[in-house]
Order: sequence, then C-alpha cells, then structure tokens
Amino acid sequence: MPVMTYREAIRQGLRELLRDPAVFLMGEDIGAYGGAFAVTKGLLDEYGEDRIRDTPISEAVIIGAGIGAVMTGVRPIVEIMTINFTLLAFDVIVNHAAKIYAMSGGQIPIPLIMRTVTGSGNQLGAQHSQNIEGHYAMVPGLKVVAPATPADAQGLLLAAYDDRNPVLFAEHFALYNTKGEVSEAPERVPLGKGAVVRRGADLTLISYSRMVNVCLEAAEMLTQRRIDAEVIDLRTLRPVDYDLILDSLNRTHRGIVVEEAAKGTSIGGSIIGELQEIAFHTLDMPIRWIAGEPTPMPYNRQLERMAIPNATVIADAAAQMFISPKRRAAS
Amino acid sequence: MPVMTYREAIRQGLRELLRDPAVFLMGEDIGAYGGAFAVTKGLLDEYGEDRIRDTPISEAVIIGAGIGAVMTGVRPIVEIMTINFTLLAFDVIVNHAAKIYAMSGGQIPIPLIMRTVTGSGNQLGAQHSQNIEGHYAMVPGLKVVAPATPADAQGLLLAAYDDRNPVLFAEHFALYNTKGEVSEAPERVPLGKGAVVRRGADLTLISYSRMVNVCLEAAEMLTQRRIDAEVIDLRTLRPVDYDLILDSLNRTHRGIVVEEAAKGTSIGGSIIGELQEIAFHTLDMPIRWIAGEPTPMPYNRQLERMAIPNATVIADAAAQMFISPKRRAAS
Amino acid sequence: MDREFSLRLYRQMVLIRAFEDQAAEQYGRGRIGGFLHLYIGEEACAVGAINTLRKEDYVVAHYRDHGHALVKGCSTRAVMAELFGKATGVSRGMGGSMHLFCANNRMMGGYAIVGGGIPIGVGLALGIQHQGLDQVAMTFFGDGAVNEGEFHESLNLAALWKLPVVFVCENNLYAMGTPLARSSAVPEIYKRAEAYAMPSQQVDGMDVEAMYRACSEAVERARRGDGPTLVEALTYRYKGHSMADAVSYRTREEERAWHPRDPIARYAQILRERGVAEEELHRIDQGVAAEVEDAVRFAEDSPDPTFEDMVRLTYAA
Amino acid sequence: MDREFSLRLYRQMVLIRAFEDQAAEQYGRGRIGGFLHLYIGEEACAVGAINTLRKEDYVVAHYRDHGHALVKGCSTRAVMAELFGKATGVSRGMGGSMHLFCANNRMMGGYAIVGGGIPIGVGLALGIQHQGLDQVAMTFFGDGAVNEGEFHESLNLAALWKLPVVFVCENNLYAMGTPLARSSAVPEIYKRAEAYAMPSQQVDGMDVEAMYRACSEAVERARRGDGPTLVEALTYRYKGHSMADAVSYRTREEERAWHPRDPIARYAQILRERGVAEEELHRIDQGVAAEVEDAVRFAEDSPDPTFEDMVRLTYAA
Ligand SMILES: Cc1ncc(C[n+]2csc(CCOP(=O)(O)OP(=O)(O)O)c2C)c(N)n1
Ligand SMILES: Cc1ncc(C[n+]2csc(CCOP(=O)(O)OP(=O)(O)O)c2C)c(N)n1
Ligand SMILES: [Mg+2]
Ligand SMILES: [Mg+2]
Repeated sequence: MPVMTYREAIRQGLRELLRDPAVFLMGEDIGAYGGAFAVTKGLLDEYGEDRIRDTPISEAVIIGAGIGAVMTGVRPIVEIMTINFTLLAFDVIVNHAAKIYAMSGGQIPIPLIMRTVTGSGNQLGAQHSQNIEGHYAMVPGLKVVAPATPADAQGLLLAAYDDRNPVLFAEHFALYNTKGEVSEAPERVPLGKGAVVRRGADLTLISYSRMVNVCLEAAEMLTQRRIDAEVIDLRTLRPVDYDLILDSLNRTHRGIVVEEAAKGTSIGGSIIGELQEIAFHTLDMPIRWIAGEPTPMPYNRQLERMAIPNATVIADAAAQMFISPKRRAAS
Repeated sequence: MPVMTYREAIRQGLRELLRDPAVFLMGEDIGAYGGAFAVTKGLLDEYGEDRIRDTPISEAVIIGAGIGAVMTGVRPIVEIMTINFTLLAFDVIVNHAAKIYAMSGGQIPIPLIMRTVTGSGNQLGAQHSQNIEGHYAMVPGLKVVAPATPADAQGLLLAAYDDRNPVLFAEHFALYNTKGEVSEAPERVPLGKGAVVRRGADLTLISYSRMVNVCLEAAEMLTQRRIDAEVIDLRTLRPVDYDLILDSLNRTHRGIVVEEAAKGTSIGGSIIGELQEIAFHTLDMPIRWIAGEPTPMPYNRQLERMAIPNATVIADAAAQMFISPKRRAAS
Repeated sequence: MDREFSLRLYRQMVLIRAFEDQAAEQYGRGRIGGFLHLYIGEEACAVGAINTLRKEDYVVAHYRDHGHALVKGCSTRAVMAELFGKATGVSRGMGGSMHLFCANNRMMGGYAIVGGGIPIGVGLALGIQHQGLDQVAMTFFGDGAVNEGEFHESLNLAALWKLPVVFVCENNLYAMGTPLARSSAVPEIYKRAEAYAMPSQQVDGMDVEAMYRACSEAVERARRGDGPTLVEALTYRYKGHSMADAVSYRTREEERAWHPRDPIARYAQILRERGVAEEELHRIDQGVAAEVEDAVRFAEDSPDPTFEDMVRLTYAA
Repeated sequence: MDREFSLRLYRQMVLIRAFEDQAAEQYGRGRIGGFLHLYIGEEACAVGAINTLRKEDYVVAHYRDHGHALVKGCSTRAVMAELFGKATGVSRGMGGSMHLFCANNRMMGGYAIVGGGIPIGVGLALGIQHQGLDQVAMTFFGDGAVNEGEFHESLNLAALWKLPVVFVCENNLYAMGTPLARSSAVPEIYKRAEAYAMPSQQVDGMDVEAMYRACSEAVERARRGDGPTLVEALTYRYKGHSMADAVSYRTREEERAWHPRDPIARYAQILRERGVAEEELHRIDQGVAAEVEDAVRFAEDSPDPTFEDMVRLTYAA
C-alpha cells in the first residue's frame, strides 16, 4: 500500500469525491492560496473555479449556502479554515444543518460535509487553539468525525460523502505531515465505528485525533512498567462506538479517557457519564479523565505545553491505577 | 418576606442594579414591547431610552458592544431574547467575552451580564426549544447561572453584577410565573454555590433550573415508596459546586443527575465524569443520568412531553435503584 | 392581466386570510400550540411574488410562513394538519407553524431564526447554478432580518457569484414591537442592495399585481443568469406579531390608516372594475371557506406522529 | 504640519518597520512562536490614524497589530517581550503577537478572529456615549473583514445610535491570498457605509499625512457627537500574509509597483523637501535601531509567566 501523509490522503479523498460532478469545494483561500494548510493545493488548477470556489470571509453564509445547495441535490464540501472560526457559523450548523431533517419530518436530508481544522499546540493563543469538535459532538442531528491517521482520514471522508447527514469533519493540523499506509483503491471507513489501534490486556486508553498518537506513546512507556495498555481511537465522536469501548473495558476493567480539549469542553464527560452506567460493574475503579487545562490557551510556549496532556502524564496516571486505587480515588 | 414571581424578582433585581448610573439594559424589544417575556415591562417608562435600549436584531453586535462597553467602566446588562439566538453570538461570547481577560494577561476583565431565556416545553419546535446553557457551561472564562426560584433569580443577578467575569444568566421561561418569597432588602446569592432544596437520606437528585421543581415533585412521589430523596439545585453551572454534591453523596451514596437538555448537550456528563472519580468509593452504584431525548425537539405536543424528563420518570428510576442495582447496571 | 390568473391571485389571498382566521380560532381552542404568526394584511406579498415562480423553483420563508406554503402548492389540509401537529402535516407534525416544509412543492422551509433562511436561499441558488439549470430561488424575510449579519453576507455572496436568487423583504414596518426607524440606520431597505451593486426595488406590498410585476422582473433576471435582486415589499400586518402580542407599540390610528389599502378588498374592487361579477367573487370566498373547514376536519381526524417517528427522524438513514 | 509632529510621525513609521524586521528575524530564530503578521508597507495607516487620538481614546486592532500598539503608546520593550511570550510582555505572555493589550494606553487588544474587534469598537463608543465623555474609539480591520456579518451589524448600530467610533479599514487588497475583487461584490469598501448613511472616505493609506487628515476629520465628527465614519485606507503589505505565506497569488510586478509609494521613503523625501536635514533623519533611524535592539535584549532577559499565572488568569477575582 502506498505511504502518504494525512494531508495527501485527504487531498486524494477529495479528488475521489470530485469524480462526482455534483461535488464542489467551497471555502476561504482553498483555491488560489492552496488552503491555509495546503490540503487543497493544486486542486484549483486541476478542477477549475467552478469546482474549487474561493469564498469571502463569511463563515455563516459558507455553511448556510452549503445547506441550501445540498437541498438541490449537489454535494458541496465546505471548508472552514479552522474550527475556531466555525463559531461564527454556530447558529447555521446547530440551529439549521442539524435540525432541518427532523423539522421537515424527514423530507430534507442535509448531506453536507463540513471540513475544518482543530487542534492546539502551535502557540496561536486563546482564539486559535480550541478543540471545539466536542461542542458539535453534543448536537443531535450532527455527525462528527476526527480522524487520527491518513487511512482513516481518507476512509472517513469517503464515508461522510455516502452519509445523508451533516458531518463535521475535524482534521488536526498537527497530523497533516504524519504518514501512513493508505490503500490504493478508495476504501470506506464507516462512521460511528472506533478502532482498537493497540491491543492490550491491562487498561484501555480511549481517545481520538492527535491524542491517539500520544496515547500510543504512553502505551509504549507503560511497557517499561509492565503495563499492557489497549488504545482505542474513537474516530467518530458522534455517534460514539460504545460497543467497542465496552468490549475493551470488559477485558481490561480499567479505563482512561484522554482529550486534547480543555477538560469539560469535549465529549469525555458524556462518555464517562454513559460508561459508568453501562460498565460500572466491570470497572475495578473509576474511569480517569485526562484533558487539557480548563483555561483559555496561553501563548507562552511552556505554558501551552503544560496545558495539553502528554504521554508522560498519561503514563503516570495509568501507572497509578495499578498501585493504590483506593488511595487515589479517595485523595 | 414579600412573595413575588420569578419575573418580578428579576425585574426588581434589575431596578436595584439600575441604581448604579453605569448600568443600562440593551436588547431586542426590551423597551417599547416590554420584553418578549415581559420581564422588562415598565422599565422604559421608568428609566428612559438611554438606560433601556431597544436594539436591532443583531445578536453578535449586542454582545460585542456589551464587551466593548464594559471595558470603559460602564455596566450594560445585555439581553438575548432566547438562548437559541445566542448561537448567532457564539463567537462573540466564546471567542471574545470568555477569553479577553486571560489573553490580556489579566488587564481587562469583562464583567458583562448576558441575560437570556432557556427552556423547552412550549411546542416551539426544534429551533426554539434548546437548553444551550450547557454549551456555555463548558467554556473556561465564562460563568453560567440558571436560577430556579424567584429569590435565587434576584440574588444571583445581584451577585453576577458584583462579579468581574462574563456571566451568562439563563432564566427559564416556564418559571416566570412561579412564585416565591424574596427578601425585601436585596440579598446576594453567591455564584458557584448550589443549595440543598430538600433534605433527604437515601438518594441525591442533582439538577438545576426548572428541573429542580420536577425533582421536588419526584421526591414527593418517592415518599410514597418510602424513599427519602435529597434535592440539590446547582444554581450555578460554571463553576459547579462539587463540595455540596460530594457532601450529599457521602450521606446518600446514590445519585441521579437530571437535566431538561437533550442528553449529552449540557453539563450532566461532565458532572458525572468528575463525580465518579472523586466519589467512586462512596457510591453504591453508578450515578444515573436522566436528560432529554437526544433529538431535535419535535413540535407535536405529546412527543415534546415525551422528550423531556418528568417526575414519574425520575421517581421510577430512583425507585429502581433500591430494587436491584446489580440487574439494572448490567442491563 | 389574464382573467383566470387574476382570479387565481384573488383566490389565493382569500385562502390565506381564511386560513389565518381559522388558525387563530383553533389556536384559541388550544388545538394549535407554540407561537402562531398570522400573515393577515400581507397576503399580496407571497401571492404576487410566488406566482412568478415555476413549480421547480424554490421558496424559503421565515416563521410567518403559512401563506408562502399555501401559494407554493402545499395542500391546505397538510398545512393545517401541521399546525395541529399531526402526522399528516406537511412536516409530519415535527415542524409546526414556524417550520413548514414540502420538498415536493419545493417549499424548503419556514425558519424560526430571524434571517436564518437567507443563506439557505443563497445556497439553493448556488445549487441551481452549479447544475446549470434555469431555476430560481426566492427567499422571504422581514424588515427585522436585515440587521442580522447573515443578510449582508448573503447579499454579498449572491451578488459576487451572480446567483439566481430573489430576496424578498416583507417590510411590515415592525419587528415585533420595534419600528424600522429604530432598528435600521437607513429605513429604505432596498438601498442596502447598493452596497453590493445589486438591483433592488421598493414595491407596494399591498398591491398583488405590483408585487407580481416587480418579482417577475427579478425572477427573469435571475433565470437569465444576471444575478440576484432585492425586492422590498411595503406591507403591514394587521394583527400582532404573534398571538401573544397585545400590540401596544403602535396606534390604532396607524392601523386604521392601512385598512383602505387592504390587499384583498382592493383587489376585489379592481376585479369588479374589470368586470368580474360579484357572485363569482362570492363563489370563490365560499369555496375557500369550505376548503379551510375541510382542512380543519382533516387535521382533527389525523393521527399524531409516534415516538418512533421522532427518534427515527433525528438522522437520515 | 508642525515640524516636530512630522518627525514624530516619521519616527513612528521607522520604528514599526524596524520592529517588524527584527520580529521577522527573531521568528526565524524560533524565539517568537505562533503566527506572525507583519505590518511592513502599511505603517502610514496606524501612524496617521492613531496620532489623531488622545491618550484617553481607545484603539482596537486585528492580529496585524504591532504597529497600532506601538503608536498607541505601548513600549517597544513590552511589545517585543509579548512576542517572546514573556511575563513582561504587554499581555504578560498570554496573548502573543495577535493579542496585544495595554489597558493603560487604551490599546484594547488585537483580535485574531477576522472582524472580531469591530463590535468591540462599537461597544467602546457606546460606553463613552453612556458616560457623556468626549472620547473616541477607533477600530482597525482588513479588507477581508468587511464580508463578515459583524461588520454590517456594527456599522448599522453605530450609525443608528450615532456612536463616537471611527472604523478604519486597512485595505491592502488581499485577504490572505484572496484579492478584494474576488471577495467583495463592490470593491470600493467605503461605499458600504452608504447603506447606513454613514460618512465615509477612501484615502491613500501610503501617505501618512493624508491618513492623518482624513482621520482627524472623522475623529472630530465623533467627538462632536455627530457619529461614526468609515475610513478606507488603500495600502499594501509588502510581505506575505504571515511568515508562512509564500505569496504565490500575486505577481512580483504588482509588488514592485507599490514600492515607489513606500510610506517611509516617501515621507522622508517630503521631510527633506521641507528642510529636514539628512542627518536628522539618520539620527532618528539610529535611535530606532537602538530602541528595537534594546527591546530584544529586554525580551530575552525577561522571565516566562508561570503555570499559576495561567490558572489565575482564567477568571478575574
Ligand atoms: C435570531 C433571532 N433573534 C430574535 C428572534 C425573536 N424574534 C422572532 S420574530 C422577531 C421579529 C422579526 O421581525 P421581522 O423580521 O420584521 O419579521 P415580521 O415578524 O415582522 O414578519 C424577533 C425579534 C428570533 N426568532 N431569531
Ligand atoms: C473569522 C475568521 N475567519 C478566518 C480567519 C483566517 N484568516 C486570518 S487572517 C485572514 C485574512 C484577513 O484579511 P484582511 O481582513 O484583509 O486583513 P489583512 O491580513 O490583509 O491585514 C483570514 C481569512 C480568521 N482568523 N478568522
Ligand atoms: Mg416586520
Ligand atoms: Mg487585507
């Protein structure tokens, strides 16, 4: 299988979708500029202005026009440069895209792919460093995807196209240059299905997007301490693949949810809320919840690093679960 | 103590704050129309146009102008007609109001009170029936208040004025006509402190806003089954008063979180996520989580009723916790 | 104007008025819930505008949308049933008065978020353009909506890309209790189009033929590929903003001053002058009354949607 | 124009340029993180505009904000330290290049959300008006920002309430890689003000005195209580959008065509013609160079903010 970057895998996925003449891309600086993260680089030359549409800086109407367009049967793939700017279209996404199918009594599906870029860690300050996918993952009527690998990025994009619902597709900027195998023939990765990306017997690390890599790193560290961690990549944040998680916890009896987002701003709480009900008796101890500091992201490099979970923190927390669970939980 | 409605209590609170010449109100139809829910009725005549400002339908600049204004030392109290429309100002609230204090290194506090109206249950359909306070309660830098009683509504409003942070103040439309005692002299109710509104020994119902009344009803029903429920009104959703909840759970060992919001769209998950870590060993069984159906709110009256938790559902769930916890948790 | 067509316009206006009167009554009886926004007084806007469209053209409306739905071809029964929240309603009882959808008739929804339908109208036009079709999208909104940022973003994009969309602002002078002059720095709404070099026009929204003429021109422009138009219809809602509104913010004199301009009475007079017999008009009125009563019975007798419907309709399969 | 004042304008422009050159260098060395947006070429805008203000007047800027902060009175040291993320920075290292705040100097922030500062500028003016003060708020943004809905909502509200705010659009012809004509249906931005009956003007943003004159008029109007103005400054950024931009979307010819209009070189020439000695200009240049170098040393030597700072600064006590 060819090896390519997450960026190339998505670009290839877009090319695959652009084979459908109903598909066109629309967003800020995706054409002449090549995309703020170079994902759409070259596509303007390949497909022309009607298929690769640069828009004004008008997030609300970018999404809104996407909604109207899909109603006519075409399939725009809209891009909001980063997820921070989707907040300007929050009404359009939450009050409209998510609700039209239900409000119309099922007459009008909104198969709109909304690509955007999440992540922190680049010293961009409080307004540019949010992992807001969790806000969208709360919303009935939306689906939310956040791939961690090139193959998943491409496969989930293709599956999002097959889906008849609005899909918020959150790419992580820090993953664009990571590489992985991607099958030659386009292969769907189903929405709503997570993946066990590392088998382990002692403990389950549950995560998504970039933090999956950090969890894998932590799992590696834990082998030193003779702890064998399983790592789950949720891949889809709405709906969450509880079956997969449950199956894992039934084997490991210990879990940690790991998120890059500031604690409480993503789906970690909801997942734990559900899990402690459905998995209480298989759990040896409470599920640990590791997430970003609940603070606007600081610009300063050191502080930003401290504000985001890293492998050491995760490995330490995991190790502690094997020392004195009673003491920990009581502390 | 005088008895008054939730609406009157808030109006009285606003009058109290308007004694400060720096305070003025700003929002859609708060003046000549008297407010969509008649909360500000009469205030235009009493205070004039400079203090009670009708605005265009421009949610983003209503909040944005509020942010700028507080920077000059005045104290606008802005109103967004219902919380559903705050989504048009989501960027302004989340990217700006919540972050300026931190981004400015603590130079510029944003003591902005943002009053709005939450709630479902009036057959207003999917776009007008959301309890979005939970989205805001996720956001570091914001405080979020959702009073359940007239006295709390007034007391929390006054406390919000003393606070130096942006406060989203979510009133519930279905509570406006409910009555309660409110002290003659203005009395603050501190932000960040919940209240035990019913003492009980067997079980803790944790809730806020209108659902507190529903929980009290459920508690009443439970006495028939000889279950003595404690009811906690969180009052402030950010920060959550975990001390109060913990203290209660340490006595009752069983808890249910009850929310009107569609499941997963408010703070229930986060609260349970935190609690199961800090209260795991005091809990006899998992915390139950009862919330609205995760669907866009339907218009049809019967369906809407089914989509929102009621006292019977809560009481039944509570009673089940005293029958066969093992079976329940395993199901 | 062709006689048959004129009578059609007349009948539609009468139908809307009768429908609204009936809706108000049923609301009073508690059979309709939520907010109810009547279109009484404004009938000429939807009737004049939407009759310029073909069946395959699209309409988007705001929450004051009964008229638009009826004119775009939704059955009176299905609209009334929707207000009753029934499974036979246009939106299966899921949307209610503010959210009338009928994909078959290309009635793409009423939206309860002020301004919310405007970008969607732009998107419909974009979809049309992308497919190279000669269809048109028409999007309705009130005078209050023009102060939402989305209005501005929408006009700019539509003008920039020359999209086949007609923006129809129903300027009834009030947004709830706020008169236009207290919300808009420039109360002539059609002038806002100049900032985008978009053609625009102010029309007497109480005159159904004037509305028809202005919108015909706009629709032709769009169909030709010459881009969007903003039509400002000057109109008046005779009733309150919604059933809950006591209308304390305007004078009874002002209201009375608009009654001689009543779109239905005026048009009836014009038709009489053009030789339509009184009894023909009467027959129409009676036909409409029967239609609306039938719709109420239909709505009453219809079943509610089920809990399973609700769950299933969260996501498209 | 008064000689001393002219030299002040000149010195500030030179300072900004030197500061930006130095910032670019330090960015290359990895001492500055995040995005860095240079103001090189646009110096006359901030210098001409902000010099019309008093110390107690307010400024709001976008993320390309070093120039605005320096002109509004923030120390070169504190601005450089902020770029280095140090505790001695204007925003204590919490904001970074895009978020320069200095309450003492009424520099009310740079905002990284396009258009985000515009409503805040309106609010500052509202606060001024409510207190009956004769202060003014000035808010800066780019040509890309005018297509955000917030721009439109802000102009309408400011015009409707006659708020003392000056909107300064720094039209450098591009929003990242998007030329104005491909984002705005009407590329003359000042014309957007007409929709709100707001006075507006297009100015040569490469001519510091022209900027000063246009903004003086606007500031006077605001101070008198006659409401807002939109000033469109025609300018050009010599560098890429940010340090990451390879500037592939415009031609080298176009760039070269702007160099003869360089605001600093041109103004130096004017000053010479007015009799300022070469060595005086040279002295200024050298003073500035020393100031910037000192700022770098200061920034290097300053401590980082602490974890406790970060936690504490989430909420005001
Ligand atoms: C975004 C948003 N803000 C506020 C409201 C509340 N609201 C409903 S209708 C209305 C007035 C709208 O007036 P206008 O646009 O003139 O339409 P009309 O009702 O006169 O037909 C308001 C403020 C809303 N539904 N959506
Ligand atoms: C709401 C929002 N959308 C998109 C961006 C990404 N972005 C940053 S700067 C920029 C271009 C802005 O151009 P302009 O307003 O002309 O200012 P300039 O950079 O030319 O000074 C864009 C699209 C953003 N920061 N905020
Ligand atoms: Mg109106
Ligand atoms: Mg620009």
